[in-house]
Amino acid sequence: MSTRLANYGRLINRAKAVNFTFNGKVFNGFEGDTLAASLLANDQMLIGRSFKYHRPRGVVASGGEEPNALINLGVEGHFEPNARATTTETFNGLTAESQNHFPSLEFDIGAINSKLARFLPAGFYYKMFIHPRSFWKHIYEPIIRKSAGLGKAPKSRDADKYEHYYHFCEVMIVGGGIAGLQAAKSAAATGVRVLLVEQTAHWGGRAPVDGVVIDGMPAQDWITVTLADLSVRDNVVIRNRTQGSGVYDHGYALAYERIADHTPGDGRPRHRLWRVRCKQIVTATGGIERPLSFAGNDIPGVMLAAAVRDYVLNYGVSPGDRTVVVTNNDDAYRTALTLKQAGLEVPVILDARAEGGGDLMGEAIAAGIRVELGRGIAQVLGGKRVTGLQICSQAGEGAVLEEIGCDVVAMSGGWSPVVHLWSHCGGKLNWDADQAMFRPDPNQPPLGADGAGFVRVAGLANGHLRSAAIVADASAQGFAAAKAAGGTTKRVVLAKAEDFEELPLSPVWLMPQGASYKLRSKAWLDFQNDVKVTDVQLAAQEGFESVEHAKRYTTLGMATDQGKLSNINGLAVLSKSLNAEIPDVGTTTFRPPYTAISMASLAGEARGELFQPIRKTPMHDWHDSHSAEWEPVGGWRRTYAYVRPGESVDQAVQREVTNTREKLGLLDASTLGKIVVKGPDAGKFLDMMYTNMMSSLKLGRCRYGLMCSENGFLSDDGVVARIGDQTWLCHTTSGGADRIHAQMEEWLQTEWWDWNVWVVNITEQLAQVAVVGPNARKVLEKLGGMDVSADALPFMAWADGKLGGISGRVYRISFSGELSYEIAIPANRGLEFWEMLVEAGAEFDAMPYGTECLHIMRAEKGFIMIGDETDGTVIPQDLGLNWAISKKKDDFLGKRAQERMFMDNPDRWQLVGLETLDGSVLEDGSYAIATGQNANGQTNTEGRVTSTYYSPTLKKGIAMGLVFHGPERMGDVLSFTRIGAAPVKAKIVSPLFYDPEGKKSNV
Amino acid sequence: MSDREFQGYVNVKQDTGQIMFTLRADLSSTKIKAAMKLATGVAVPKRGSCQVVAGCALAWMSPDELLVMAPFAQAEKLRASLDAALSEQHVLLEDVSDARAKFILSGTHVREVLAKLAPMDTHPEKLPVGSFTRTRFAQVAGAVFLEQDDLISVICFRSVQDYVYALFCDAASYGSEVLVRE
Amino acid sequence: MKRNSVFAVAREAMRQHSGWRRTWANPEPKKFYDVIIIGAGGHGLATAYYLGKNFGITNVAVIEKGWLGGGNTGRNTTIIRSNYLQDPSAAIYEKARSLYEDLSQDLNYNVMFSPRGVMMLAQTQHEIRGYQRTAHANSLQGVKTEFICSARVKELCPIMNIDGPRYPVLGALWQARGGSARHDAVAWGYARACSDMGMHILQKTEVTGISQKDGTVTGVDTSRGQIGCKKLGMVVAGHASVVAEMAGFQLPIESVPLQALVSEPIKPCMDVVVMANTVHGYMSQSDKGEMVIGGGTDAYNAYTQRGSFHHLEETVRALIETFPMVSRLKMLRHWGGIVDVTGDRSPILSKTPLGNTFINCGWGTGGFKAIPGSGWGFAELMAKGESPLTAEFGLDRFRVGRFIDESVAAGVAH
Amino acid sequence: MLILNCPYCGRDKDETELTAGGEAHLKRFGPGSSDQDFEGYLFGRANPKGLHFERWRCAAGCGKWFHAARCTATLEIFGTYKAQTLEPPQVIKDAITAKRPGWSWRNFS
Ligand SMILES: Cc1cc2nc3c(=O)[nH]c(=O)nc-3n(C[C@H](O)[C@H](O)[C@H](O)COP(=O)(O)OP(=O)(O)OC[C@H]3O[C@@H](n4cnc5c(N)ncnc54)[C@H](O)[C@@H]3O)c2cc1C
Ligand SMILES: NC(=O)c1ccc[n+]([C@@H]2O[C@H](COP(=O)([O-])OP(=O)(O)OC[C@H]3O[C@@H](n4cnc5c(N)ncnc54)[C@H](O)[C@@H]3O)[C@@H](O)[C@H]2O)c1
Ligand SMILES: Cc1cc2nc3c(=O)[nH]c(=O)nc-3n(C[C@H](O)[C@H](O)[C@H](O)COP(=O)(O)O)c2cc1C
Ligand SMILES: [Zn+2]
Repeated sequence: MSTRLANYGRLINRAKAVNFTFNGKVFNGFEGDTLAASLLANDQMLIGRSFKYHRPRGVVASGGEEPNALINLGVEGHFEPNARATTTETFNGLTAESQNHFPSLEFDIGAINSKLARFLPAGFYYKMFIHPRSFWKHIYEPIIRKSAGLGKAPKSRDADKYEHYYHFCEVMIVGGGIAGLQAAKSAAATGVRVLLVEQTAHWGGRAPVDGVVIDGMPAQDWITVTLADLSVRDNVVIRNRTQGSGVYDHGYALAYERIADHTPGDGRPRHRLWRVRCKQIVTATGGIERPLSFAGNDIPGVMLAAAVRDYVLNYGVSPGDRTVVVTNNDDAYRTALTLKQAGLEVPVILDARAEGGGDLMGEAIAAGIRVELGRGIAQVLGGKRVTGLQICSQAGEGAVLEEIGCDVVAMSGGWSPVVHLWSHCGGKLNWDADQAMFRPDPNQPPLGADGAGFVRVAGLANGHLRSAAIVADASAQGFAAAKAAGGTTKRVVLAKAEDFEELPLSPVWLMPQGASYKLRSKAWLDFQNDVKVTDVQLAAQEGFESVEHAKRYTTLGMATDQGKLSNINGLAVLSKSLNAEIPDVGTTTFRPPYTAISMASLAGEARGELFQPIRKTPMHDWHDSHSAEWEPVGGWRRTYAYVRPGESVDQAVQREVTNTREKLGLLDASTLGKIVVKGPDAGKFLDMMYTNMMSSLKLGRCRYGLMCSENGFLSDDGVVARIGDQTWLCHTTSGGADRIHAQMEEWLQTEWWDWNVWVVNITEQLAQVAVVGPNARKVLEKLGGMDVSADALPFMAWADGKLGGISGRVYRISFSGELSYEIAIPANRGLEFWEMLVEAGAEFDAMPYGTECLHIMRAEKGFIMIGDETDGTVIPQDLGLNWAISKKKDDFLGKRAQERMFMDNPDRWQLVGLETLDGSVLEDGSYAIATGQNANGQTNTEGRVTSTYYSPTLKKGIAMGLVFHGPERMGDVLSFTRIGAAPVKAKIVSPLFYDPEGKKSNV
Repeated sequence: MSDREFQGYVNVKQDTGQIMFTLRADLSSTKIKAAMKLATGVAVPKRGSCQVVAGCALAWMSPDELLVMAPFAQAEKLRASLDAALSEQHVLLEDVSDARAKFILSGTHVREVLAKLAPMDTHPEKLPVGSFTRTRFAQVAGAVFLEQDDLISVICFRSVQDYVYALFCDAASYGSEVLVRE
Repeated sequence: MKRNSVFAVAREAMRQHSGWRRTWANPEPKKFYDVIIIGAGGHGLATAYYLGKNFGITNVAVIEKGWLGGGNTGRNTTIIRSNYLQDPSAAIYEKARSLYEDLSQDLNYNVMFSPRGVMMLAQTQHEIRGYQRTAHANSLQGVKTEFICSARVKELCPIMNIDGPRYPVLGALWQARGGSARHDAVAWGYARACSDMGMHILQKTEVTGISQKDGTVTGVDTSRGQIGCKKLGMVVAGHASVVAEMAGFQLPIESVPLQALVSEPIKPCMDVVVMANTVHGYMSQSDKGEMVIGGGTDAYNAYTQRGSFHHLEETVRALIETFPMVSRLKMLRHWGGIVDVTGDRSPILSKTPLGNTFINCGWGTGGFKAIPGSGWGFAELMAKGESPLTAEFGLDRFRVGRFIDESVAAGVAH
Repeated sequence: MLILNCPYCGRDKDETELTAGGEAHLKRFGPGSSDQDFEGYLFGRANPKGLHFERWRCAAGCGKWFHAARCTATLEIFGTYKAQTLEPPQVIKDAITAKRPGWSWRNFS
């Protein structure tokens, strides 16, 4: 049984007990525990179920590489599925639940899959469920999908807060083991800015558990001294609980700080995503111990040897009373020695190497531990917990030599350097055959903006196993990085470390070497995804020879641990099956993040209110308090309609139209783009930007203009006013202001840079109000201050003046067909002016109106709307706007494009008005049905609706559309699609539905 | 615009007492430089910086753009002297006082709060006092003026001022201290 | 080749699965093939398959520089739909979708086509109109779609936040027979079927040059030597411009990274595929339980299969807004592909300036769904010189101004 | 995540402060040009895997357009320069030659 020891526990604070629950049961632990340690201390070895076969799963590791001990953590707004028990710090009130079982962890129906395992080999999906077709959708897939996933889907809204932080430095060091600390020291001494991050809550990595001595001090003392030294330096930033998550181009790196995961609800952000920009990165990320592939290696109680040691020394937890150590290297002897010292039983060390190990083996024998050389495990016994194992000869096929009782198996297949961050951005690896590991190839680093390598690796991550080499390497790498990043001091900070002499490991990819099919089919590679040795062998047999194919066929390494434990063993099995060398088969691609990071941290502050900026006009709050139904338009919010109590949105719109046509309407038009263009060449420039001639516009006058893209398509429209000898003011659509302004700058900077023109976007400087309707003039006259009579201010003219004491510019333009003024005033006085109009207008029945009313009124007049009549495929000629295309100009944007065969073509659909025969409203987006079908069997069409409304003015449906030879077919009746109903007939008419002579606006 | 203020581990306060003009002109021209000095009493600033004399500030926006800032009281006088001094030049001067919003961040950790939202190096050596630069605050464009080590003004567009204010308040809230430099 | 079935699996289970043979052969290149296809992605393999199946042309090599299916086919978010707006697009995507329905049976390989339904959210008035237009167009194109209200959206996808406040869901364009498929299996199934017909799939073989005589193709240079052919099909997606340059012509194509990410697997919570174009993100849940998420492309050319990180931030924030539960999930892995984007965002299936040489590219961010239809049409084009499915997708359209622009329906094209 | 130095404001700008503008040094063809030239101007793109010249705008910055010489395969930057030029300046060409001798791109080498 696993239990808390009376001694040890360097990371826990026994003075501070904490309570937590697991599957509803209350347990206790200590501050400083990980949840895995706490659970083990309470003899909770069974923690979850595997993905495919629902096999019992217990803790196997002690860090971020853990594939098994995943839990549903927390509740409601603090819930998190798939939390790793090994990286979750235990705190008071923590609640955890096991995952992926039904009905309970102990008894799980899904475990039947395990019995059927032989029918469910790798890739079984692809070969089964093919017939009959409908069974897949209705029977097979639902079953497969139902069994998907591990943790529960969160239900409540996230109750936490997140943020981002941009950090700049010269050298970033990832990993706070002795290598990272030493590299930081060495880099910091050169004076450059250093950032050092460590994913756990503790510094020093493995050295303190491994009994390393540095500079004559026990590792822990050296770590304390070094940290103190680093902390006082101005140029060093150090962060624990911060994972180096990804390395990206040009020295960009992500660091993921888990600020408050262990103190939920304390008001601090839960996570902070550091977006680091540095010149050099040193990854001192250490290594990950490899499991061994023997039958039953997935049974709870089979653990990594170093993890067993960690639980004892770091947390004072013994995973079991009797531990068999099985290894192919010296390091695992440390575990045996530790256990022995802690008074626990180690019945035997099985060393797969025929010759055994070095000094550490000697120590073990001296401590009275039985050591068997050339031996391995034939099979582990037990179900939900190890009960014993069968010993065999490593060289054989698994004949059982001896059966032995135990409750823990501590396995070690050697160490793999953590090369992930080196590889994220293209760093290549070498195969080190002596140490049987992939190490970074210093000659093929990831390349930075200057074409030189920008990542270095230090310590165990760089393939150094011995502490002396590790600290020496770290000194050198830290220094080299700092130098490359501009550091000036010449001094390398050296450190000297000592540990035991060790003999090299001997690679063991399968235990025993000649294991039978039966044993191999129980030897797990990927514990979470249930990939066994036989699965990888089957993949190879079936031609999935590329390691990438084998991965995808078997799902090896695709689980939440991303193959941290399984990939190397799987790769070795694959190479063996293919009779190839490991380096020739190669690894799969390493992708960020190093271990999974919260989605919320990616979004940072951008949630809720801060999800996206809302652009607000000066009158925004007024609209908001007058029951505006909002519509998002190009980042802005505009009022769709002002809905009165008891009204539907539709009714509100109708009311607004009628009132504006008959009396007076007020529109907040502030979002309209306003761009000032000035200079000796401004006229020439605008003649290029617009299809019309703008240079000839008279001072004081306005002209409606069109803009096209170079590809010929209509992209924007608006009224241009000549406001000075060399100055024009261009109005754009609400969504178009920034785009058109940017385009003007682009042409001026990159094509006509010798033209003397300045452009300023003053959209936000001005509030703009459209005062529309028969009573428009009356209300302005009431405000007083300037002459707005037809003589003083005729249609398509503008004038500056004061209205109601506020200076502004008044344009006599109309988008509604009514008498209309658009008045621009400084934005800071916009609200005041608006309220003044509302008040003064009351006696003239003024009502504010929204965008939908605007749209209907313009449609009644046959005016086009960018985005409705145009969709990026329409040219002005399609819309009968030839009058706005200057024939005199040699050139304008889009002119050349419009000369191409398919643009200069009379068969293009053209704008007309449409009226149903029964007065009903055509459906939005409806198509006109033509006879016959095309070569692909699609029904032919001869037109489509671009805008369609019920006109409250004309009391019937009106529409505009593009129709084949439309303008020549006035009176023709077409058949338009309706969704879920028979087509409806509509007649081609003029699009000028209302006041065709323009009498109403020109008064 | 409202005068609002938030006290977090950095103070965030809106400043509505400023007028602003945008000047488009060739800043390398000696005539323009002389005219600006004449009109404002402030020398055209070097690239990436802002010059302040007696409350009137000239900020470098681009090789052909200046932002002129001054207290409200000076508005009309300043406009008149600018118009007069620049009348012969090919320039475009626009009042943008109403188009912009300005916030003042103050406190020891102003750089840090800025660094949560703007993708730029805020280290004093890289962004010394006197620097003026345009950048991005989360999802909108803005400008930063390092007035003092513990005082930064940020300028954004009027339409997104509520967003920018909320952003900085959020970044400055107690409990979210990063404290990279204590 | 042994036929796949539940019985075959059961039989093999009894003999330790020793009877399974290679899924595709690994032959030595011949000196000459009637047709060479460059690129063993979904489109290249499907082209080869239909050349054999529909036209009896089996002396075919598909040449692949890496591992088959390792290009965009192996890294896409597997959305399958055919509710496109323009006739030529609707025709080829619907052909593809309908072939997907029976593909597992046709290939005797379960590609796990899962018609679970695809919805494209309308979150602005403009989007409503755009999608209604598409629904009308689809009704004449033989594509089954419908515009559904927000209540129905919520019913189909309970984890969605339809209330906004920023972008309340106003409705959606719903294609019930859209869905997804197991992307790798599509490549593997076609490869297996091609190999069965005696075609050669030459992996780890890079085409480095194209030889021609009198303006007509004669063969290709590869990392494994020269190989002759009568006809050549270039089907290399992100590398289209690179291969076209070998043949001496230029394309209206830009290659840009497009990224995707997956969450850790969770219990099933979402049965449909959702695309939210206003906020720009899309998501589905795979049969294994991960949420599969995609967003936008980088704005600059690159061949790195990585892409810039900030796009992921934008995508994830959009999805958290749309699906608040995403906030509490973790990102497991993210990756990129190199997509080939044309001047009008529609694909190119065309003859080329070089005789007997054809190109199939420009599928950009949305070609997985098209694989069977594209293979079908392109095989016909290569075999007969023309195909109604590909007729409108010629290279000439950029010269004459006859674009097929899908972006008009307020859409991204995944 | 690119970082480019803007030659106008002199600052190192994060990719998220910039707008990418596609291929540089395209010659505009207007009315009177051949269909082929016009098509090339609008759509023909070098799209090389390797050295490329492209346009960028210092969007959340000084607002100026500039050019960059960049490798699309390694993302190495050879230099940035002002947009008001029809050809990369000699210093940029030299910088490229130092790293990629024998390079060529469109008509430049
Ligand atoms: C992240 C992402 C998400 C996507 N999401 C979707 C989606 O949801 N739905 C959808 O429909 N589409 C989606 N797509 C698009 C889709 O993936 C592609 O359009 C489609 O896979 C292209 O297939 P292909 O066969 O043309 O290209 P690929 O699969 O890329 O195949 C081209 C092959 O050509 C090979 N090649 C290149 N050069 C040479 C050479 N010189 N010699 C030999 N071989 C060469 C390559 O190695 C590659 O294997 C997505 C793409 C990406 C990247
Ligand atoms: N002799 C052997 O066989 C053997 C084997 C393994 C380890 N060791 C011992 O291990 C130590 C190795 O020292 P080291 O410093 O190179 O490695 P280490 O494993 O001690 O330290 C690496 C540190 O990096 C952290 N880390 C890893 N990935 C990270 C990431 N993405 N972000 C942030 N932090 C991350 C880890 O949490 C750990 O603290 C030595 O003491 C050595 O003796 C020896
Ligand atoms: C639809 C889909 C689902 C995926 N699911 C997973 C997954 O569950 N686990 C995983 O590790 N990767 C998953 N991946 C990502 C792949 O591991 C891989 O990153 C991707 O295919 C790109 O290949 P590369 O990273 O090797 O370049 C998935 C990819 C796709 C396209
Ligand atoms: Zn700049």
